Amino acid sequence: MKAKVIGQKIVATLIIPCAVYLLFLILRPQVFGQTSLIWTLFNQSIANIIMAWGLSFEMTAGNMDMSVGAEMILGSLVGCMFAKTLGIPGIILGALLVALIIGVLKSVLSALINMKTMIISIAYTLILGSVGYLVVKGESVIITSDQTTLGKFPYTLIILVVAGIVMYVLDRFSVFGAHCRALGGNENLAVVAGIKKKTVETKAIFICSIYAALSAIIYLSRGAGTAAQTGLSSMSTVFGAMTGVFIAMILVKYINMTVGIVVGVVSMNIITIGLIALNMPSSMKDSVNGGFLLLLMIINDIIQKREADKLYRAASMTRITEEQAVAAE
Amino acid sequence: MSKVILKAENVYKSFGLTKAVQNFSLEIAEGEVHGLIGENGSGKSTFSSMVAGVQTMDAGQLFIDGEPYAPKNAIDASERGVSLVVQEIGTIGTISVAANIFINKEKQFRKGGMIDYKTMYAEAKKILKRIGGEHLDPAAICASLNLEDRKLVEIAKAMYSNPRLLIIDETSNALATHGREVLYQNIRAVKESGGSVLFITHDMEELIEVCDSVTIMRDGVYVDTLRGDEMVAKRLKELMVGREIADNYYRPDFEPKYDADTVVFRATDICAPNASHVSFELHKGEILGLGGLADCGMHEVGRILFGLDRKDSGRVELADGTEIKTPVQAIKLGVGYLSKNRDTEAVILNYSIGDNIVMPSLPDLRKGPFMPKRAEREMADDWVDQLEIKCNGSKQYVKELSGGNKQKVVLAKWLAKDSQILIMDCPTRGIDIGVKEIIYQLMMSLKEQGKSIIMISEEMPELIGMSDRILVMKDYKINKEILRSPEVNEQEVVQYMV
Amino acid sequence: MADKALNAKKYQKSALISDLLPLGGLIAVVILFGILTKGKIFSSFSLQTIYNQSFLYILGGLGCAFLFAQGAIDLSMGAVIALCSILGAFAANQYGIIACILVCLIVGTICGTITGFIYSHTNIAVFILGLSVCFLIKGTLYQITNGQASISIPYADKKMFTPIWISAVVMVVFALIIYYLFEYHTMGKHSKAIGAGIAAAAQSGVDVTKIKWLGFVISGFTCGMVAFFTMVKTGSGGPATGSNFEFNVMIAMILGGMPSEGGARAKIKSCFIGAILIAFYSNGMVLLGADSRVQEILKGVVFIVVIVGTYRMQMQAEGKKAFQFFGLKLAKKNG
Amino acid sequence: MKKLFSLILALAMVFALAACGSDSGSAPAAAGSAPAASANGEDAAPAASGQSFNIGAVTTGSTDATSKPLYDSMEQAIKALGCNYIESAMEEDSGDGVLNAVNNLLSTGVDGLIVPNVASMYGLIPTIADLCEQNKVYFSLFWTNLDEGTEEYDACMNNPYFISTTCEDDVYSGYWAASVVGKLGVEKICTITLPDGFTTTNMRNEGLEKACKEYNMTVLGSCSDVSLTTSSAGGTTITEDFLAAYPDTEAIVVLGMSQYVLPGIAQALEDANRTDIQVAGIDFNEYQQDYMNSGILDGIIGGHFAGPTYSVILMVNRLQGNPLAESGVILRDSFIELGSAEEADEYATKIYGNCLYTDEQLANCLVSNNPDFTYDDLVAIADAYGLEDILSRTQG
Repeated sequence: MKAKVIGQKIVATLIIPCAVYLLFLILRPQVFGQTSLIWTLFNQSIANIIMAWGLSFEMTAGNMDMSVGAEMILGSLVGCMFAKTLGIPGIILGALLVALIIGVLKSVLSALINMKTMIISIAYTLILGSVGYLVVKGESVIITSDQTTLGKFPYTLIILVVAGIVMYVLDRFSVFGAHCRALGGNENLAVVAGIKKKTVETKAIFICSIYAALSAIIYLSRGAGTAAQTGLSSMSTVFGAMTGVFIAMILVKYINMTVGIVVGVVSMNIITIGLIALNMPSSMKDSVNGGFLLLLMIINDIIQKREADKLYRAASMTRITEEQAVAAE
Repeated sequence: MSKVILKAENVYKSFGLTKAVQNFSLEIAEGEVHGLIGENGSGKSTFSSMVAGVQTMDAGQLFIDGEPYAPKNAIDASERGVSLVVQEIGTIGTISVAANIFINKEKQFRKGGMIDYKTMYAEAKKILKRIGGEHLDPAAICASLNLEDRKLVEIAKAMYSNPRLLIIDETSNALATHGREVLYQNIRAVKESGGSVLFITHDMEELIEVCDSVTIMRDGVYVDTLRGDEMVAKRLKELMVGREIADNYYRPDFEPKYDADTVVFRATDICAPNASHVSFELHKGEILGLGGLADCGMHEVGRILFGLDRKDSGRVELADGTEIKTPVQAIKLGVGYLSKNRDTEAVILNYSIGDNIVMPSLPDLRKGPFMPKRAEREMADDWVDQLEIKCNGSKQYVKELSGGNKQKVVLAKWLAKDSQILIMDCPTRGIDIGVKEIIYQLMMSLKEQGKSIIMISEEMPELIGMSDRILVMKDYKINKEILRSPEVNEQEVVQYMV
Repeated sequence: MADKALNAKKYQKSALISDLLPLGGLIAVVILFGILTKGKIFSSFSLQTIYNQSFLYILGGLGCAFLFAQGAIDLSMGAVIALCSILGAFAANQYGIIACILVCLIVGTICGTITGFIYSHTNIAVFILGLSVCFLIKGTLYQITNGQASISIPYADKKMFTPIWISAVVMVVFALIIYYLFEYHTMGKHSKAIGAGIAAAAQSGVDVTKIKWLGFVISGFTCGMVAFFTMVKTGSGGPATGSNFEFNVMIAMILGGMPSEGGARAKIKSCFIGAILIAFYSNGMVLLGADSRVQEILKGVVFIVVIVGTYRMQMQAEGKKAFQFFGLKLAKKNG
Repeated sequence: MKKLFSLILALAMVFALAACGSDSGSAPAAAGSAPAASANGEDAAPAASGQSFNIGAVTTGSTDATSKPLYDSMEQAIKALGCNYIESAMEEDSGDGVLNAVNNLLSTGVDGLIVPNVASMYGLIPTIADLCEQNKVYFSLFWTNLDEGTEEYDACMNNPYFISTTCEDDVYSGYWAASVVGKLGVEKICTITLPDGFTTTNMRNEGLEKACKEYNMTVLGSCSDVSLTTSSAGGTTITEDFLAAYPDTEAIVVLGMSQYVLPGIAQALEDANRTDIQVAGIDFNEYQQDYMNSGILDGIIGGHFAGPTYSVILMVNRLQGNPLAESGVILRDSFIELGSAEEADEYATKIYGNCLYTDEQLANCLVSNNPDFTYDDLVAIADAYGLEDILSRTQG
């Protein structure tokens, strides 16, 4: 039994990324054959993976926060301003400072409002986007290349691994993670069992802000610069991370969220590179991701319907067998 | 006298206007399995949920082992040794069996900040074995288990903190024979370990067999407590209903009176998980009673008749042969359905009384393309007066009404629609005596108008008192058909149920 | 009896508040900016600008009123509007303006029907479904325009539709139709019933699948109309047309008093009040010369304050505790 | 309930009537008309030169190195010529956004209007022309090319309130940028371009092809995905993808948006130690001199900031009653070319952040101050514009 389960887990993990990779390998062997591409893929996915890890707690508990993209960009802007005087520590300090302030504000507000967080987060996006613009007066700000070491090899891996382990522990082994899943599964039962919804939500918001700060540091260091994204344009950054979480949620029966998110984000980035290699306009990646997600959800829905059907048939069978037993006496 | 575990003193609780529990006191001693019985809506579930910390009391005092006890949630309750098993699904589908058992109690497995799943699963396996659910895998996701196994998980959750007071709230009817055996075995285990059990049910035989003593409640008020051999079914029933089974309370006549040769509704060979080859015919102007123990499958048959649930085979059709497949079609064809869970299915709480009443009849009110609001308001006010629904006008929200008035709104809905066939599932469940009488008189007037009613009920007096014909169901089959006659009494009917 | 009357009065009060607060908000904003801009905001030209800016959001709000009443939101509106505008622009250039109108409406309705079919026949969450449809359409837009950022429509045709009275008539007619369907037809009542309690609605004659499906079809049709009128206004259609339209409509509806889970208190007038309120606000801010970024921050803050305000007042009226902050109760339970 | 809704409908009708009241061209002084002097029509007596006019400008909202100097020099010119500057930024980068900003400015009662070209703007020009004509407001465009025979061209040319449009020879800028790397003997290049479909994008691509033929270069791949080209992290991603997909590429030509992507490109090339790859770009940014000095950047063309300033000069002259040209004009606005590190340093130190023309140089472009100033003098000033010209005038 054990081997079969592990086998199922491995297949579920690797099926999506490998299928996509193979597809592009066939189409562009010389591009997808080289091993350095794996490295590029890894570098490009880090920022999104970390943001998606931060988002996963809120989304498992049933809330969708669209303003994390704007929060991350604000973190990178403030980090950039601090970097001018304090260097690299300035980047870290700036990003974390933003994370704390926004985290506190959001959790206080979430206690005051019990409305679908998705709608309120649109207002947050508007505010954070414009605050970012006013912080740097709209200029695009850069950091000197020696300040971008955090975006380079050893550090990105360290940040990713540490963030991954912390997320894995919080998700699988912490009481907080169990409470998020309980709230997401059936909110009334969880509350009746004594789980404090607001406390769990506040922790989820803080963790999300901290992870957004980490992803801001990497976003800034990789690009050696950043620019304010006003209005609702920062939503496109958060959608990329969210799609990763959606994919992970569908695979959660087979693999844990931490690995599921890596699978989701990396698969999407493979598609982006593939499209550029095929010299197709890379705006196609939106429709490929959208169609991909829609397909996954429809398949998932069909599977669930079939399982419900199986349970229904099993119940009928037990009734029929019981009947025969009574008839036999 | 052995030490008192639970002591409740003049407990009060009301939801808006309905006074669910009034001045109720109770004592349960060590090692005692104390029953709590009463008709639906007598306040027994409300009282038990207050003791288990699911709801807060308006007034009154609770004591556990002598100390004051006011739980805010299930965790406070289980710390004081009180655990609860409810009738509906109490487990969360998306998480594992072990996670459900130890929900909000995961701290104890924390080693160095990390939950140690190995010990957690081992502990879950242990408790599952102890309560008789060893075939369950602690790591399995609850949604993949069938209903009975999920209930065993709940029992394991309750038994884990080896409770001083185990509360079982009408759980038995969700369990089949094997599950019920496991439940009784655990009740005995709690009893031997010096704990106590509060066993809530409305199934007479089970109560007499399992409990040492029983308290009877009626409309939120304490009636009496019987111990040992005083507990006799007939006596219990009288105390429960609170009056001798008065004759005029139900139908005055004693012969079946219906138009035997015109069939208005026919169900042939219905098969489903809890219905096996159910067939019957409903005649014009007939009240057909469908009786049996709670889990005999009659509720599920009622839903299938209305097209709410799917069925393996069989056919539900009107006299002229048109088959009923969906509720929308059924309503159009003049079939109405009163669900047994009133607040979630029969009526829309956050919606005005008027809108609820006119909802099914909207298509009929239309004059050409236009649907005058005046007509709607008139229909609503007209039925509010006819049924004397106590409210401040048809604009008021249904959630502010008492249980009886809510049921009147549901009835008004189908009367306004002038449905010819009404499927009533526990029509007088959780309703005070005054309104019950009105509902019975209403059923009689519908019968005179030539409408036909299928009444599904778990209360013997109601079935015998009102139906022209009673179909007794047992283990998902129609076991016996009893025609209305003066000699019919409860013992005779019950023997076909058990 | 007294207790019952008091209880009923509470719910009456909270219903009244949720009904009149948004209108009060609108009047307050109108007066505030009237004073601040010393009447400049009431000049015929700025009123015309306010009309132009709120017209599209009123249309959009009317279109997705049924979805809002059901507690759902169509996140694919922006992309559908862009698609309609591009195909409409092609039709306008080839076959003239009438063909453009037809193409916009037909394409919008088709998108609405497909999304509605998926929404009503599966239990996929409406947010995720909307997002993925939005991405699916957005990605293909550049292909359809084979690289063009915008396709302009013949100016002569466009000119025919620019006079204000045409759009005013269309708005009023569309508002009357939607008002009829919402208040005097089963479609509206059944949508509100689904929002208030879907299980109970199904048992009292509401064909849930059909109503959910129709909600998206009407929203799709409206996207077609909005796409056409945006093209008439800006003279061209393209991938950027209608971007973020659905979020602005959502903000307008919530500010206009539409409850976020739909239900009985869903009203048509919320789209009028919300859209006009936002138009007055943004036009007034420009007249005061406020920097557009400050405008956006204030818009977000005002939105949150209004939400907290209405929620808190409703709780107050219903005598419940409003604040639950880390378990300690900020507002004492009154009454 | 019905009463409330009929109130709403009445409100909507009142709007429509009030709005179309002004639409039918009746006297602009509708009830409570804008206090500020609404533009006096053609026939009004030429206002005394002392009277100050309001000139409104629609800004793109971002103040990076390409837009900031442009708006600063426009503001300086308006103030130098004694008028007040009113700014309204467009919320979204779409036709709707521009139209809202234009409407807002018109409702504040401006006398002149200066509007940039934006993504899906081309269908909008006739609408703006109409709006300005109705409100008797002079208007100019910048970054906008009007070709003969298009609707935009006719809408502007026979509109009495159209002052001027300035546009750059983007074919030249594309050609210049590509030839920077062409001169260094490069054969295989990748390009990053503005979003597809703009006329500017098409013109710059045309220039690129011309240069490619001349230096027989081939374009391996290109990227114009807006979600990547508007952030430096996006620049890094695009460069890494190019290096992965086309390892043999020798140069990257950025035909626009370099103020966003350049830092990312530089960073990615440094990380992949492929600094052998040449980079050339269009549109200035704040840090180009560092990249030029460090050898990553080989040439950048941009700095087309003076266009609106010329339009302001023409507009104020017209407002003061002595128009330089009878009808609308199309003015060529040239680039500043920075081919070497020294030139970039000079630009950074001497020009960036301070004015292109001194106040008196601007003042004597007004006929009211300098009677024999003609349109040809203005064209001469425009053609002379360049690095040496600015240095000689401002530093000399």
